[in-house]
Amino acid sequence: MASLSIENLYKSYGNVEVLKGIDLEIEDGGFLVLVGPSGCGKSTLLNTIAGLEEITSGDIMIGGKSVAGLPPSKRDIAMVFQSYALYPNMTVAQNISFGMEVRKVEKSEREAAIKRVADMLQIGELLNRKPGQLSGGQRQRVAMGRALVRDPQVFFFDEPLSNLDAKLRVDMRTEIKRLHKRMGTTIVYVTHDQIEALTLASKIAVLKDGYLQQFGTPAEVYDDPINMFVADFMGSPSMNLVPAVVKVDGEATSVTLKEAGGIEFDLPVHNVQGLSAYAGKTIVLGIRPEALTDPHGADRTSDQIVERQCMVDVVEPAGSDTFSILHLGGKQTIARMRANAQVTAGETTTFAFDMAKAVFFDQETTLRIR
Amino acid sequence: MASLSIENLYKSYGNVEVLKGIDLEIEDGGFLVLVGPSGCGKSTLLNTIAGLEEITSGDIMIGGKSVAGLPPSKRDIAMVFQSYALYPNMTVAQNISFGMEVRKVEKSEREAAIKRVADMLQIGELLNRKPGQLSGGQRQRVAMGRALVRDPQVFFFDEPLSNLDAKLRVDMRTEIKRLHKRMGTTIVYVTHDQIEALTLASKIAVLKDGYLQQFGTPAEVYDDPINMFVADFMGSPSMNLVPAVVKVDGEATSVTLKEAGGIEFDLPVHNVQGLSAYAGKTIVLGIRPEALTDPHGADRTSDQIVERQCMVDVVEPAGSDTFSILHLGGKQTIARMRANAQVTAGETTTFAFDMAKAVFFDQETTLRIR
Amino acid sequence: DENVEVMHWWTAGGEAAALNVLKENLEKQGVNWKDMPVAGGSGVSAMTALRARVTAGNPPTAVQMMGFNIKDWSAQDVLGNLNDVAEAEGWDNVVPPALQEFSKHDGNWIAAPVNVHSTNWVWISKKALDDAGGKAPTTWDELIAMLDTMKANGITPLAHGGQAWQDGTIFDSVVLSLGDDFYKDTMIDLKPEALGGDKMVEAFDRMAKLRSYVDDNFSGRDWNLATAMVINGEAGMQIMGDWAKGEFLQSKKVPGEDFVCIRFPSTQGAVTFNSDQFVMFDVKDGLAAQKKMASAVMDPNFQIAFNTVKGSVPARTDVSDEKFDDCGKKGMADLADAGKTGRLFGSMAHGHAVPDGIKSAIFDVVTAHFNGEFDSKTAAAELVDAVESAK
Amino acid sequence: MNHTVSTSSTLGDRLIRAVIYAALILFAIYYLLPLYVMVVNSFKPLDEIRGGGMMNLPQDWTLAPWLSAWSTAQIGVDPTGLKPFFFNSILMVVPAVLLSTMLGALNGYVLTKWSFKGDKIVFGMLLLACFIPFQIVLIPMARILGLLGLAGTTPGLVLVHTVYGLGFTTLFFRNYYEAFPTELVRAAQIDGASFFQIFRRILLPSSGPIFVVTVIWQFTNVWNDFLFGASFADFDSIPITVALNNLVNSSTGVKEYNVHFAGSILAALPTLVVYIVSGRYFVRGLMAGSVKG
Amino acid sequence: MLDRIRDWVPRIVLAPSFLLVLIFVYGFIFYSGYLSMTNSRMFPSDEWIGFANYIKLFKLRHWNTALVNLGIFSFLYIAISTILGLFLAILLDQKIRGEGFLRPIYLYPMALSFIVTGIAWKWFLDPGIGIEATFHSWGWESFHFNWIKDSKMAIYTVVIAAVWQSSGFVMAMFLAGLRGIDTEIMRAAEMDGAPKSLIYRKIVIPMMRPVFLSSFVVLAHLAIKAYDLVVALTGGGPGRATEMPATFMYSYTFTRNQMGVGASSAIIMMIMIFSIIVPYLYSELKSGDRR
Ligand SMILES: Nc1ncnc2c1ncn2[C@@H]1O[C@H](COP(=O)(O)OP(=O)(O)OP(=O)(O)O)[C@@H](O)[C@H]1O
Ligand SMILES: Nc1ncnc2c1ncn2[C@@H]1O[C@H](COP(=O)(O)OP(=O)(O)OP(=O)(O)O)[C@@H](O)[C@H]1O
Ligand SMILES: [Mg+2]
Ligand SMILES: [Mg+2]
Repeated sequence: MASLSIENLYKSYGNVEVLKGIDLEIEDGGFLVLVGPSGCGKSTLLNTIAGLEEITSGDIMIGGKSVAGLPPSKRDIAMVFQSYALYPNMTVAQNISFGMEVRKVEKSEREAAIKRVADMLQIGELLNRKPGQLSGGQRQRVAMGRALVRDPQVFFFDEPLSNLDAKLRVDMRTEIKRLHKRMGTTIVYVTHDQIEALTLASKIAVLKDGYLQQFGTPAEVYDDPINMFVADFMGSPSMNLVPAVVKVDGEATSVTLKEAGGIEFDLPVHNVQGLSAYAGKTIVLGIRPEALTDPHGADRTSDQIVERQCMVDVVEPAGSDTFSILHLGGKQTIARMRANAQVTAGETTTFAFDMAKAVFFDQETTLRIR
Repeated sequence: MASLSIENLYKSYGNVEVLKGIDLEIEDGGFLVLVGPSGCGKSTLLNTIAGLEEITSGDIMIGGKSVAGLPPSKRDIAMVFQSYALYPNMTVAQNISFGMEVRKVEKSEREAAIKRVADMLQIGELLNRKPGQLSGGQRQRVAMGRALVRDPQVFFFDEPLSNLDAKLRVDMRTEIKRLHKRMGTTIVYVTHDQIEALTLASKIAVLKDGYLQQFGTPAEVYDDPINMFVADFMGSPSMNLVPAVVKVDGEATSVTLKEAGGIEFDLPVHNVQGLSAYAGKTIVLGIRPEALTDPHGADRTSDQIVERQCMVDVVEPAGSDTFSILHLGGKQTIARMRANAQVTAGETTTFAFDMAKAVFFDQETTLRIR
Repeated sequence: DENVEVMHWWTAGGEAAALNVLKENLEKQGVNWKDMPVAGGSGVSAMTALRARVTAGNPPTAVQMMGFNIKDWSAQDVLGNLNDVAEAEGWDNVVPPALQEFSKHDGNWIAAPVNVHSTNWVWISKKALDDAGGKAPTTWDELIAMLDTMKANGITPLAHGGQAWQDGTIFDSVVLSLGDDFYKDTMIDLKPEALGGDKMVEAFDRMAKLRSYVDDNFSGRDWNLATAMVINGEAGMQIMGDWAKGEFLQSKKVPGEDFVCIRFPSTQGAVTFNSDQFVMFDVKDGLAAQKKMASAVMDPNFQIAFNTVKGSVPARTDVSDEKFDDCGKKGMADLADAGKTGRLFGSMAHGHAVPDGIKSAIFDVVTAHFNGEFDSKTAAAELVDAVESAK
Repeated sequence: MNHTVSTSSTLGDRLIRAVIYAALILFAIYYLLPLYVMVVNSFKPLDEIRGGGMMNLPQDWTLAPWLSAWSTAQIGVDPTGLKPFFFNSILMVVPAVLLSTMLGALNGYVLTKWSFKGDKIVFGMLLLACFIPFQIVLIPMARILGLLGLAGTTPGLVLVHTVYGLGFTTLFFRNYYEAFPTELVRAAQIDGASFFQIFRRILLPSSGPIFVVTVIWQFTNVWNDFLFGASFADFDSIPITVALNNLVNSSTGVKEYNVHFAGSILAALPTLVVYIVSGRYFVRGLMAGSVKG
Repeated sequence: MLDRIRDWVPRIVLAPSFLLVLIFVYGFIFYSGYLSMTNSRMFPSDEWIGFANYIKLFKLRHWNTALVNLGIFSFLYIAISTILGLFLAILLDQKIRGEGFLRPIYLYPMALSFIVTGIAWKWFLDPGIGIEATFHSWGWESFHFNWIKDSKMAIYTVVIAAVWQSSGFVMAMFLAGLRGIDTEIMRAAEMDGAPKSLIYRKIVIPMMRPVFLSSFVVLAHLAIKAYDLVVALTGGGPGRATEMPATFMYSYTFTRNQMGVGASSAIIMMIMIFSIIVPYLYSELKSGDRR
């Protein structure tokens, strides 16, 4: 277990710059999740920390010591690869113990270790199979097992769940969370699934095109996005981003929205000082689907619920919830309602806007207005 | 546009029986979704309907006419493949127009058609690129475009969204829904994503091991699962299935649960006649995560909310919601609470059970008790 | 337009050029020459190709062939008939009977002989000979004495290439040196008692003796490289057919001055020969051209032109020897004498004594013995078996 | 504070790399030696070769052997050099390679994308055909060529080479198309494309790498064949290997080694060029399918 | 009706190849089998003599030599080519600078026929003019390399030349295989702390199994056809020390006019080949059933 810090990291392949000055720090026992769209540099960042790729400039420290120049095997880390990277010719047991064998660990000790992780991951009966004979979820667990027999300073996971189906994914996610709680080892975890990021992380780093966009706790990133990219990227369905015009009337600030039916309505805004500078201008209102719901479903603890009439375009009952698609400010907007909310496509219904959760962005700079 | 009906369909590969007597019927303009775990025969069923695989016995009728023996090209269908199956050596435009070229459609007509779907799918600027130069979502749209230039009797989609990331997936789902509304063509759609199934379908068919488990509207399948498999399979996170003992006390029926802390509590049951036969026996209580929540988040319209104290094992804040993991009847159980519900791992909290949504299963047969 | 298609394995250098004389001669008579050369293994590849051609029903007009191959093909009933040309030109009188043995089948002329090679020659470097006393050996003992001296002088006494037919060429001479009758009994009549007899053991002993004068690197060496060793003075002598002379002449060596040619000791007056002949196949059209070609082959001028280049002697005995060098003149005289005295024998090693199957079987044993796999007694015994099973 | 990190610069690593390069260069020498011998000696006059020292560079460089081998050396009665036979070979190789490759491609296509009962057996039989020793087919083949009226013709040789190339071309294409997504074929079927349209429009354009592998393999085998050329060619269809053999293997003529070497290199030139030009794609092509099990 | 025809199109397309192979391969094998039971000499004959040719065949010393030689040759040839090919491929896979330059050097011998290189190799191996003589002339007098002239060792020179010709091709196949390995597996092993040598030994090489099989097919094919090579290099000598079944078959069929014996040797050879190849093919096609 050790802290990890990355300072001003640059990485280029030839003349393609992939990482552009990343600064990160995660405390001992923390759970850092890297998210970002495909190709943003997540795997590259992980690989540089692991020592699998050379860095161009900057520094990486594990447990306070620079690991510059150390080969992966000397960095005392363990990694679960996106494609599992199981050794196809070895049995599950051999896969798990290969690293120990290389390190010349005693046979009895190896077997004890295999047994321990096999029990932990419930893969006891699979130990003599080859990877080719396992299902996707089982392979995933073996890949984890291979990392878990070690007792490294830091664990690395590169999109470990992306190949699993939704159900298994939820189970494995919980399993990882529990493991982390139990072992307390520092973890760096790559994903492009926001739910995974939000549920697992103690800190989230959002990357885009090799730049670090935001670095903070899940709640900060989800509720307090620093710019439109982060707001849009985190959460599923993603945050509705709707153009609106700011109206300042003495103390009272509000934003005016245009609804699909052609009706305009105002939404009052409290405690966002920055908005006054935009009086009369168009800004972007961000409101998450769960903050735009049917009055019955609205959060009873919020004090800024505002009800407005809107036209429903499409209704998508999704079992646990019903999603309504409406058009606000010319943009398709999703509202998440209770499963048995009574809405009909093409009709006008009352929606509750939880303005306590609304955020605002500058149209040009895409930065948050506070 | 045409109705589709499948009668007692069997399909074997050699001596492996893959489809075992499937009966389905979808009306003209309907949206049939096939779901089921990997390897259950979804793609096989689709391929037999499309004429890409021969059937062993049974009959398939499109628009009321048997299509037995007709090659795919004569069945007047269009298909979007799981892997998109774009022709890698052709540009987007050529991909879209290939079918028309083969059918010797006039050049001018072809170009008009390409323009039409390109506008519809907003892929106008991509027309001269090759598939290799497109992102996942763009490829997906091209694959749709290829199907959409035709005006077939039935559209087939084989897990068209499974390769997309969550965000794009939501967008594309809405797009498909809208398309279906606009064109009104019958659609058969394969997925193993329950949300997709529930939001899109007019009818869902749940398959397992080549048997049809349940066939009905999304609401029927979600709220009224016929057996434990369907209950468990539909919905994400999936339904909590918890062993409980039935207690019959004159008119009043209730089930007794054991909580992780060792405390036992009862939950009253109304209107489930079948339960009385199980007095004193263990059955399985099914309750969905959204029906097990914090008292503030509970559905205000339900009349069967029961509040009980339970120990929270793990807390997973997931942005839009917070998931709490507890242990009921020895099983890990998920409760979905509001995003800012105040729960702490390791402490006991009050949970609201919406018993109107609870369902019960026989432990042995796995069938629903009504 | 008339055509002849000629299959042969005189493919490169002087011999092919010599054959060109024939081609030009025919072209003057309006006959087109379609050349079908297949080199390799002294005609082995050509015979394979011929087999394919005949099987396909597409035989060439004329095919270069030797010895028992001709007989084998005669038996297949696929050959033409040259009787009218032969009669008109009186071949019966000018071709030695030993050759006619091969050129005729059932009394009919089927082939036109081009040349006669004699194979029991020894080619000695003049310098090495002078160093070893200057007297060419005439008996086995003198030969051994000379070889010993050469060895003592620090050169390889005997230049040889370890290929089956080269081993066989020496074997021919060694057997012949033990008596004409012995050669006839063993190499022609294949009498088992002679093949396995004491004399054969002695023949093998002599082979073993000769083997001891050969350098270590002999195996697989081409004959011309062995000749080159004599020319360069690395080796003293070579036992080889008269085609070796071409190599000497090519290197501007003069017979009598730079090298001497003698018959293998104890075989003086006898000649083992082989003869290249153009065998005429039964072709549907082009019969006239075929006959013109046969006639051209037998034309004395061609025989002289060809054989002076090739190192061999004409197949007809009525040709003037004035264009030939010393060795050539000697060869012609020897041939004529041997023909008269009945000491002209077909060479076993070159397929003129026994059919190819048996020849190969004998080679097997000779080569194995020469490479030390058998001792002489075993070799003689093996020879009997090998010949028997190849019959 | 910023410093460049390089993980592969320790002394041990450098030593290992030096050993690797040394081994690679050593093997390069092993592979190049025979070619070196041939090239060097092809530029020497004959006397210099007779004088020994085959590894030495020529003291007296001469192009004469090359000119002779190409256009004036005696190949049979005519001093034509290898030139005319070179073109005979081209006329034979090109159609034979194209035919066997196309058939192999079609076979691979059928065997992977249109499987029917018994297709495995058919494939097995095609594959086993790779292992027939050619010596045993000469006589029956000659008979059949005769019956077909193809004896001694270039088309006859093309037929022979096509037949005996089929096994490998089919193997290569089958393995390649096995990995080709079947869904593309299905998509095209639904688009209404016919069997041949699918092949021509969908599979062929993506078969570049495997074509390279197959063409290289076939070209080399056909170009270098001697046995069939010697047995089934006529005077006007003799391929270059047979001519080269005639030049090199003359039985009792004087051997001009320098001309032989020059001729050998000339005869091998097209295959060498094919390897060097398309060798880059060769590994890629192998990667793309033909080596997987 | 038209649909019927369409269903048959794939089979119709395959038919010509199948027919060609049926006649020109299996028909001919069958025909050879027939010939091997007849008294055929120079040309095929109809005279049935049963297994006499086979009995004769196995009494022939050279046939046994040929079989032993084939055994030695194919084992060494296949083993060395495979090992060398793999070794070179592994070396080349170490991000080598001149790879694009070295690869064709290793590969080009495959482009040459032995008619072409036979002389060069023969010269090269000949102690009198080749490598030995060269070393001697450079002053290394004690150097000895005369295998080609030594009955016991000559077969190994055939191996040397054959390995020279095809190991580059094998190298290319392995290189392709290595390049196809998921880089993450290599990284995982690196992370496990395994040194390069161990990674190759324990992980990479076992993963090359399909390549081993493919190269085996190609090499076996070439080993069987070693005819040109033996003829060009040693002509079967010294003596008949490098006789191979292919040269044996050729000489009995075409030069010794014992076509029956030649055919019987061909049949024995086919039986040997098929007994090795068929099981491989079977497993190959069986594993092809996955999907
Ligand atoms: N070896 C390389 N040479 C050149 N560019 C590379 C190399 N490896 C990666 N890249 C580029 O670097 C960028 C970042 O790649 P990386 O694999 O880190 O993305 P990622 O964030 O992990 O994406 P994903 O979510 O798709 O896995 C990409 O644009 C990629 O094309
Ligand atoms: N050609 C075939 N031969 C033998 N079995 C097959 C073949 N194709 C499919 N199967 C088997 O049939 C079953 C159903 O396959 P199918 O492709 O229909 O599954 P699926 O429901 O589409 O699964 P997924 O969600 O993974 O795509 C699987 O068990 C599969 O192994
Ligand atoms: Mg990645
Ligand atoms: Mg499927």
